Formats: sequence, C-alpha cells, structure tokens
Amino acid sequence: MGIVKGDQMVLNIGPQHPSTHGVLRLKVVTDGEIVSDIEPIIGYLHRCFEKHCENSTYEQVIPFTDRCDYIASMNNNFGYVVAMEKLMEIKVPDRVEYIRIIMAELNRIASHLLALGVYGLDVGAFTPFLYMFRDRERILDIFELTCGARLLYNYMWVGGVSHDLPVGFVETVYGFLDYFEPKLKEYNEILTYNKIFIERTADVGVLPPEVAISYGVSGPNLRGSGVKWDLRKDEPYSIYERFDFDVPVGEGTVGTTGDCWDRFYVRMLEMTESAKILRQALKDLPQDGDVHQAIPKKIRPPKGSIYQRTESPRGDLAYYIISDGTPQPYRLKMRSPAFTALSVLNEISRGWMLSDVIAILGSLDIVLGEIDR
Amino acid sequence: MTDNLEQLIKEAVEKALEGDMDAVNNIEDRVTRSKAKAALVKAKREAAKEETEANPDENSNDSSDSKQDKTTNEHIAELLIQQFPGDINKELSSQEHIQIQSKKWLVISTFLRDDPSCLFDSLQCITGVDLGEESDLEVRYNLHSMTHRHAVEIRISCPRNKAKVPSVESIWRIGDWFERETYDMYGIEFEGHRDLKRILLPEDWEGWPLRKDYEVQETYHGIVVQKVKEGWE
Amino acid sequence: MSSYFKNIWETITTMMTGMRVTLQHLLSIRRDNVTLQYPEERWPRPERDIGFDHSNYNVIRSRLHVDIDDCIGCLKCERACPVDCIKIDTVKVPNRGEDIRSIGHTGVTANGTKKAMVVSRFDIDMTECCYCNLCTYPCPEECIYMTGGPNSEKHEIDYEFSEYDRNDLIFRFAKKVSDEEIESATSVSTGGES
Amino acid sequence: MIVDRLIDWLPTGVAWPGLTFIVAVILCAVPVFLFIAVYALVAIYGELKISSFIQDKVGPMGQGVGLHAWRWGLLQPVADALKLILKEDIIPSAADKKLFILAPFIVFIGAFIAFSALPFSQTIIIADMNIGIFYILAVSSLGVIGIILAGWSSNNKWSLYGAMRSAAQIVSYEIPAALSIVVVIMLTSTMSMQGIIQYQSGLVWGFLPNWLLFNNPFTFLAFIIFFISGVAECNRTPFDIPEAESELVAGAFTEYSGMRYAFFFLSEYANMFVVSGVAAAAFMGGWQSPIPGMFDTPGWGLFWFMSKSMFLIFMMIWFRWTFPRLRVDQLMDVCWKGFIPISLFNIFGVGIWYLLVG
Repeated sequence: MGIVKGDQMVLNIGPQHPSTHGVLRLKVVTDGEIVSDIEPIIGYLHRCFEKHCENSTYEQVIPFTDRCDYIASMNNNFGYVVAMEKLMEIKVPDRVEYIRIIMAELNRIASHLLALGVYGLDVGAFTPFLYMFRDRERILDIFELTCGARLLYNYMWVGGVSHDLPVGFVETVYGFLDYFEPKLKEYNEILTYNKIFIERTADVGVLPPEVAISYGVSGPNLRGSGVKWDLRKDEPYSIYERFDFDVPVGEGTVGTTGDCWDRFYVRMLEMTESAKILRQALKDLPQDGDVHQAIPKKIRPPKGSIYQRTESPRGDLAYYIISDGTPQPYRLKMRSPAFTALSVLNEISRGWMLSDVIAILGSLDIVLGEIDR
Repeated sequence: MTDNLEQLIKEAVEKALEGDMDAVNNIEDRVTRSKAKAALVKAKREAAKEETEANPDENSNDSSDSKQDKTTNEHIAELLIQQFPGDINKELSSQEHIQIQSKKWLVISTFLRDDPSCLFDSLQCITGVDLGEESDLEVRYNLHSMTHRHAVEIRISCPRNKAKVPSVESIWRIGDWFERETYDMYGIEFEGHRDLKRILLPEDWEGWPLRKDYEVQETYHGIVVQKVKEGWE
Repeated sequence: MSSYFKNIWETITTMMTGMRVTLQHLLSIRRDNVTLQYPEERWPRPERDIGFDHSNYNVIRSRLHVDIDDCIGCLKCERACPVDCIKIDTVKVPNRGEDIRSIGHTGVTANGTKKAMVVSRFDIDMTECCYCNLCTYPCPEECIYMTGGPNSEKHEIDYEFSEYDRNDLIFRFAKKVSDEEIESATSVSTGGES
Repeated sequence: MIVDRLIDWLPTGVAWPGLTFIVAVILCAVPVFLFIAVYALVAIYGELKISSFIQDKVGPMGQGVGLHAWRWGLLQPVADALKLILKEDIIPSAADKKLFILAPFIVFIGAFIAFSALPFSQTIIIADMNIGIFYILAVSSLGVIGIILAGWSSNNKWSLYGAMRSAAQIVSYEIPAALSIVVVIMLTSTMSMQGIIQYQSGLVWGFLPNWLLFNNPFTFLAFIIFFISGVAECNRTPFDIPEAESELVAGAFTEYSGMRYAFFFLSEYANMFVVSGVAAAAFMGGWQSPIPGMFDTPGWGLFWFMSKSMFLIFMMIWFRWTFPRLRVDQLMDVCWKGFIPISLFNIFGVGIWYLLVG
C-alpha cells in the first residue's frame, strides 16, 4: 500500500464525530484513503480528577472514580476500595467480598456488551448494537434494584458496600444469566461470524504482543494479542482465587493473532467466563452478615503509599494512593487502561484505511472519561 | 456540680479517644453530652494536627501486607547497587521502593528491562509527586515483568525549580504519554523525549496544576475563572 | 480457486444466518418488544428497603429531599457532599427546643431531639448534585434523603423533575430568617406569655 | 404510452407543435412527482417500523392529536417531511454556492426521469420506449454527477471523501447491473419494458410462472447480481460507504440541511423504487400475476407490480438492518472480482442454455 504518494491531507476526526467514543480528536494525515499518521489529541473531557481527590476526603473520592470509567463504574469503585483496604489493612467480611465480585462481574458483562455493540455500530451494523443494549439494560436494572443508581453507583465503600442485597436478588441474577447465556449465540450469529464483519476486522490493526506490552496495553486488548495475562488469575485480588474460570486469549481464528476480530472475540468469550464466575459466586454467597460491619468510622489511613492493580473490563486499572495521615489523600493517581490503549493507536493503524482506523479505534474499547480523567 | 461534670466529660472523651463511643453517648444530659462531643472533636483535631505537623513528608508504610515479593524487591536493589554503585540512594530506599539518582536513569532503565534477572518489560505507571511546597518533586515508576511476574517501584527526585529527569520513552513506549502527563501536571521535563508537550490540558495553560503551590489562573482566554458559584452567596 | 468459491459460500451462508436472526426478531416483535411507551407506561421502580436504619424509604436516587422540620442544622451533609451542592446557614435560638411559631420553627424533631438552631437557609442545587447519596448517611435525624419510590405517597414528587428555569432546580427548603427576626419572634412570644 | 395518448388527446397547436408535447410531459410529471412523494413517505414509515421490529422495539408510536402522532405513528414521516421543509436552509460560506444548490436537483432528476419508463401495469406506463430498460440504466447513473457535485461544492473533506467513494462505487456497479440486464435482453430479444414483461407470461417447469427469475439457473444468478448491484447503486447498507455515518459523518451530504437534504433522501428512496421496479419487471414478471390466467386485469397488474417492488424494497431494508458495512476496497473487490466475472460467465451460460434448451 501507499506506492503512489500524492499530496497528503490532514483530516480532523472529532472532537464531534459519531465514532470517536466520546470527545476525542484524531489528527489524521491521509494519502487518499490510506492513513499515514495519527495523532490522538485528548483532554477535552479533563475534569481534574486527581486534583479533586487531593481536596476531598477518601469517601468523597468514590463518586469521582465512578465518573472516570462511566461504563464500568463498579469496577472503578472496586479498584479504589481494594487499594484503600490494603492501605488501611481492613479485612472485609466474606459476604461483602462476594457481593463485590458479583457486581464487578455483572458490570464487566455490561461494559463488554456496550463495547461490542458500539463496535458493531462502528463497522456499520446497527441491529446488534441495540440487541446488546437491550441486555445491558437488564444488568442496569439489577444495579438499580441494588443501589438505586443505574450508571454511577457509588456502591462500594471502603470496608463494605453501601446497601445490602435486596430480597430476591440472587434469583434475579440467576434469571438474568439464564436469559443471557443463550443470547451470546445470537450475537455471534448476527455479527461475529458474519463474513462482512470478518472481512472488516480480521487481519486489521494487528497488535503484536511485544508492542502491546511495551505500550502498556492491558486487559482484553492484551489478551487479544495472545498474552495470557489476567490480574484476576495472575495476581488475584479480593477473592478471585476462589473461582474457577478460564482466561480467553486471541488465537487468530480468522486472521492474525492480535487483530481487531481477536480483540472483539476475546470480549465475547470473557462474558461467558464472567457468567461462570457469577454462577459460582451466587452459589457460595454467604446468606447473612452485615455489609457495614467493617466500614471504619473515620477513613484515615496511615502514612504510606500503595500501588494496587485490578482488572477492569478495559484492562489494568491501578490506583497509586499516597496518604499522609489526614482524611484527604496526599496524592491519588489513577493508571487508566484506556489511556495506554489509545496511545498504541498510531502504531497499529498506520498504513490502513480511514474506515479501518475507526474499526481499530473501536476494537481498543476506549472510554474517554477514563483517558482524560 | 460543674467540677463533677467536667470530670465526667474528660473521662468520656478519654474513653472515646480509645474507641469507646458509648461512654459519650451514654451521658444522660443532652447539654453535657454535646459538650463532651465538642471536647472530643477538639481533642481529635489537635491529635491530627500534631500528627501532620510532626511529619509533613510521608514515608512508605512498612507494615502493609503488600503482595509485592519483598525479597525480589531487595534482590533487585542489591543488583542495582552492584551494577551502579553511587547511583542508588540506599538510605532513602526501602523494601518497597528503590530511590535512585536521576543522572543514570536511562542506563539503569535499560538494564532493568534487558537484564535476564530483571526483565521489566512493562512500565505500569509513572506518578509524579510533589513532596511539599518547599521540597522536591518526585517521579515514581512502577515496573512490572511479564516473564518473572515481579514488580518494583523506582523513585527519582528532582529539584523543584530545575525539574529534569531522563526520558524512558525509548525504553518503554508507553513512557511517551505517561511522561507527557507528568510534565503536564508537574512541569517535570523529561530530557530526550521526542515531543514533550501538554497532553490533557490545553497547550497555553499556565502553571503546573498538581504542584502543591499551584494557583488557578484568574482568566483564561478572557473567561473569568469563578471562585464562588453564581447566585449561591 | 477453491478458496474463491469457499469465500463466496461462506459469505452466503453467514449472511443468510444473520438475516434469519433478524427475520425471527421481526416476526416475534409481539413477544420480544422491549419498548416502553413512556408517558403512558412507566418503568416499575424497584421497591426495597435500604441498609442502615432507614427503614421507610427507597434506594432510588431521584432527588434529594429534606424534611426541614427535622433538620437540626448540624452541617454534616454539607461537609459530606463531594460537589458542595448543599448550603446551610443556621441561627442560634435563645431557648433550645422551643417552637417559634411566627417563623414556623418547630423546636423538637421527630426523633425527639431538641433543636438549638434555626435553619435559616437550606439550599440544594440539584443541577450540581451527583446523586452519590453520601449526604444521606451521616444525617443524625435522617431528614435528608433521596426520594422516589414507595414514599411517593408521602411526597408527591416523582422522578420527573424537569424545570423550565435552571434556577428552579435550586431547591430552597428553609424559610429565610435573619437574627433580628428570630429575636423579635422570641421576644414577642415570651412577651405574650408573660 | 400515457404521453402518446395525451399528445393525441390534447388539441394540436398549429403555431407551436412543441407546446402540446411540453404540456403533455408536464401533465405526466406532476403525478409521478406526487407518486414519489407519497411512496417515499410510505417507504420511510416502512423502514422505521421494520427496522424497529427487527431491533425489538416498536418504532414511532405517537398517539393522540397532532401531526407527528395519530395512530401507530402513522403520520411520523409526514411530520419528518414537514420538519425538513421548515428547517433553515444553510449554505456554508465556503461552499460553491451554485453547484451546492444545483446538486440535489441533479440527483433527484436522475431518479425521477427513470420513472417514465417503469411499467406500472399493462396500461400505466408513461412512455413505452423501445429501448426502455437501456434508458433506465442510462439515466439512473445521472445521480452520481449530482453526488460528486454535492461533495465537491460543500468544500468539506468528509464530503469529498464521500463523493469520491460514491463515484467509484456507482460507476463500478453499473457494469454488473448492465451485464445482468444483457441476459434478460438476450432471452427476450427486446429492450422495451412491456415487451420484456409480456415475454414472461405463462408457465415454466410446469408449475412456476414463467418469470425470468425461474426460467433457468443463470437468470436466477443474474437476478441476484442485478439486485445486489442495485442495492449498491442506491448507496444502501452494506454498500453505504459514501455516507458511512460512523466514518464519514454523512459523506457527500454532510453540509446539507433542510429541504436540500430532503431531496437527497427522496432520491435515495426513489432510486430504491427504480431498482426494485426494474428488477420486478425484468425478472419477476412485472405486472404479471403469479398465477397465470387469474387476476390479470390492469388493476390487478398495478397491484402485482407494486407488491413485487415493495417486496424487493423490504429486502433492501432487511439487508440494511442486518449487515455491517464493507470497506471501500472490499466493495471494489466484490464488484470487480466477484460480480463482473460471474456476470460475464452468466451471459455465456445463458447463451449455451438458450442454444441447448431453447
């Protein structure tokens, strides 16, 4: 490609564009349809998360973490509270741990559903997007039932969760799983195995494992490149070591390992694994126990710092918290997985066409709220 | 009567400070109880003040049950000391992190990535820290090895007015954006970075927002930055 | 050559599969329909009790409400708010726990706490509220809470809180009173008694 | 046909022999325009409803009084059309104003004049030309000029991309479409639309209506290729790359708004009808009844033609809401490496079939 070099044209994709997944601007240098350079320009959604945190108490940080990755708020809460509990050496009751796992995995499914659906939209298929939103809605209903919020939960607190599970929760989730698992087949039929979809995604935007690691790409994007690395399995936090699940990796089924289709399909398989974890967690969920028991009266961690990594749906979400003994964090840094994923875009989409850039960007599953913080 | 009450309050506050809130809550008289609570708050505030005043600079907490393999950490510290004597600050390093001088950071990072016993192939995070308005700035690198599955934290401090650290963008590609972010927030210059400019903030922003002595600019492009909400006061 | 025909075959079969799925949905719309005809039908709000001791209200976070008669002006909610959308001013009353009728001040809360303050201002800016619920937990009198749900019989506010003017979304719960008003009110009331 | 009759019926002006012709043409054009407008409303409503049903929702369901409401949202497309008409007409200051204004009309004219050769029934056809099908193929590619003009005059990079893609696409897909029509012309040995339809009367294989679609395997293939190329010519998914919303925002039409945008919209739907109409006439027997010998009055003829066309339009809508979009080079691949070789082979095959079977 690119044998004939014509005049190059600079094209601004965004900040307002249907498929930049938020307020992102891509400065694309194109030669006809072929892209020769991309510079992502971010920061349109910068909300001073870290500065805010330095000026609010540890409890008040939790609503802010919600708003970073607003697609998977539970997982963001989870990462933060795990880090805080480690810093404060709090042992949380078993019931709380199980509730958190259930919520995190439900939110992982919801987040992947959105990622996959929107990816379908990026390559032009409208209907799978609505099917997946329909099922995501059911998960949001479960969250609403539990904590009253549908998107920004502020559900997990340091030492516990804000509300105990409602009556009939377990049956609701079982009902959802029974409904959801057959639907995966339908998604595959309508989108994953569709020849046009495979043509659009296979062999496109191949991300080799070494490049992925060097760029700090993590989560499903890294696994799509064939690296079997999942923090839930490899550095288990919370009680993930109690569950039996697989870590799906991309195998290059229809193209090269690490292409867009692999990243897409890894997410599809991960939903099955999350469902598996959910079933185990629901089975073992302790029947009683106060979810507020371990919540400290005053959150004032000892001096020190902690770097805690957790596996959010987008990958390796880490919090670096420095405490100076006051009720406010001295410094709080969030290592967001989408940030690193976006930085690899230039590397893997050079030489592809304009339409492929959209497909590659979609397959990286970025959330601008988390990139810009 | 008043002496008695004061005595009661004092006792209750002491008990409460030890964690027994019932002592305060069980006081029958409402006025006395509120007085006791007020005294308790005062006592707590003073305690906190003392704590913070005593040691504004924070150190790492050694007691945490961190999952990091401490022996690995120490092992790498030893290795680095062997390899680069004089560039590792032994006094400031602890079991959890290694404090190094900024001069040879590029060489050390190459070593950390390539040495068969280290193989830190992924840079997890770069965190800038302001150690206080009078103190230095610090850059913290969290490294992780996919092969050996161990992690290490490297800290490099640099003076506030001449903050310069060698760039590791060529070692770990993600260093590019992380360094730009740290530059954006702290004004730490990473020498050798190809394209060091602001990433999250607009390019014409003034000041380094996450430094502790940062002051918000009063106007930005003619827009007055409001300190108090309109119609609120 | 064989891959050429295999390609065509795969294209046809997978596309037919996709079309079968959509046709199934097209034909079974009566069963699968998920649309809610909004103004006519409403989503049933999940009904449940929340944790702690707040036994009578729901988890749904729709809008903050304050039972101002129960508020003792302790400012805990104001401090808990991460976005500073609550603003409270208080004025000390001369006699604790005493009703001041002329300014509509009730002396004792529903929990039996005697109030030491007149809440002269209790503003919540719902345009800024982030619905985190953090203000409702520290309240000692349980007088600030999120509404929507079973309590809608008690409070006829529901989850459609749209307003035409942005300023209407600043909820002012307390009646504005000044020090002098309280002073004059109390002196009048005591004068009346004596 | 209608034009001829009108010319006969109108009093012939001695001084202005051309005047009668012009009056007759205008008299024909008005009902065609009205037909397109009404059909477009129906098609948009159908598209809304079918897409909604496919996606498990109910689509427009306004109830009560008001234009956009009525029952089952029946007036939704009317309200949409009114909204588009009443909207502000924005012409970007950097645009080439004359071309910008001209473009939507060219696109619409391309679709509009093709209607004059569409055989709605035995008697309803504006002009039964002896080169009818050739004429339709020729004029329906006029639209591409309008799209290029629109893209160029908008002075917008997205529009330019869309226009260039569209030009490449429409020009390419003309070829397989025309080659498939060659198959029809070979068998029927006429280019007149009515002639082609009349050829398809009677039975084939003993029980099927003698539609070219069922005539032999090669014609069946030709039908598929013609129809899919037609979908591509209408710029509909999976071939909607000129206006690929997730890549090019709205392609060539990015800068258009209000009435001008409505014209593009209208011509898209009109084009759909032309493609479906030609496919129905050339391959599905046009106004011929599916049961030969029954229901073959002109009234029924109109019904059969419309229902066949509408079925094909339904197929297009069904495609659109099922498939992802192809990439621009893959689109060309499908055309040049897929459809054109197969159509060429098809012509050959039909020739042999004709020779052997008769």
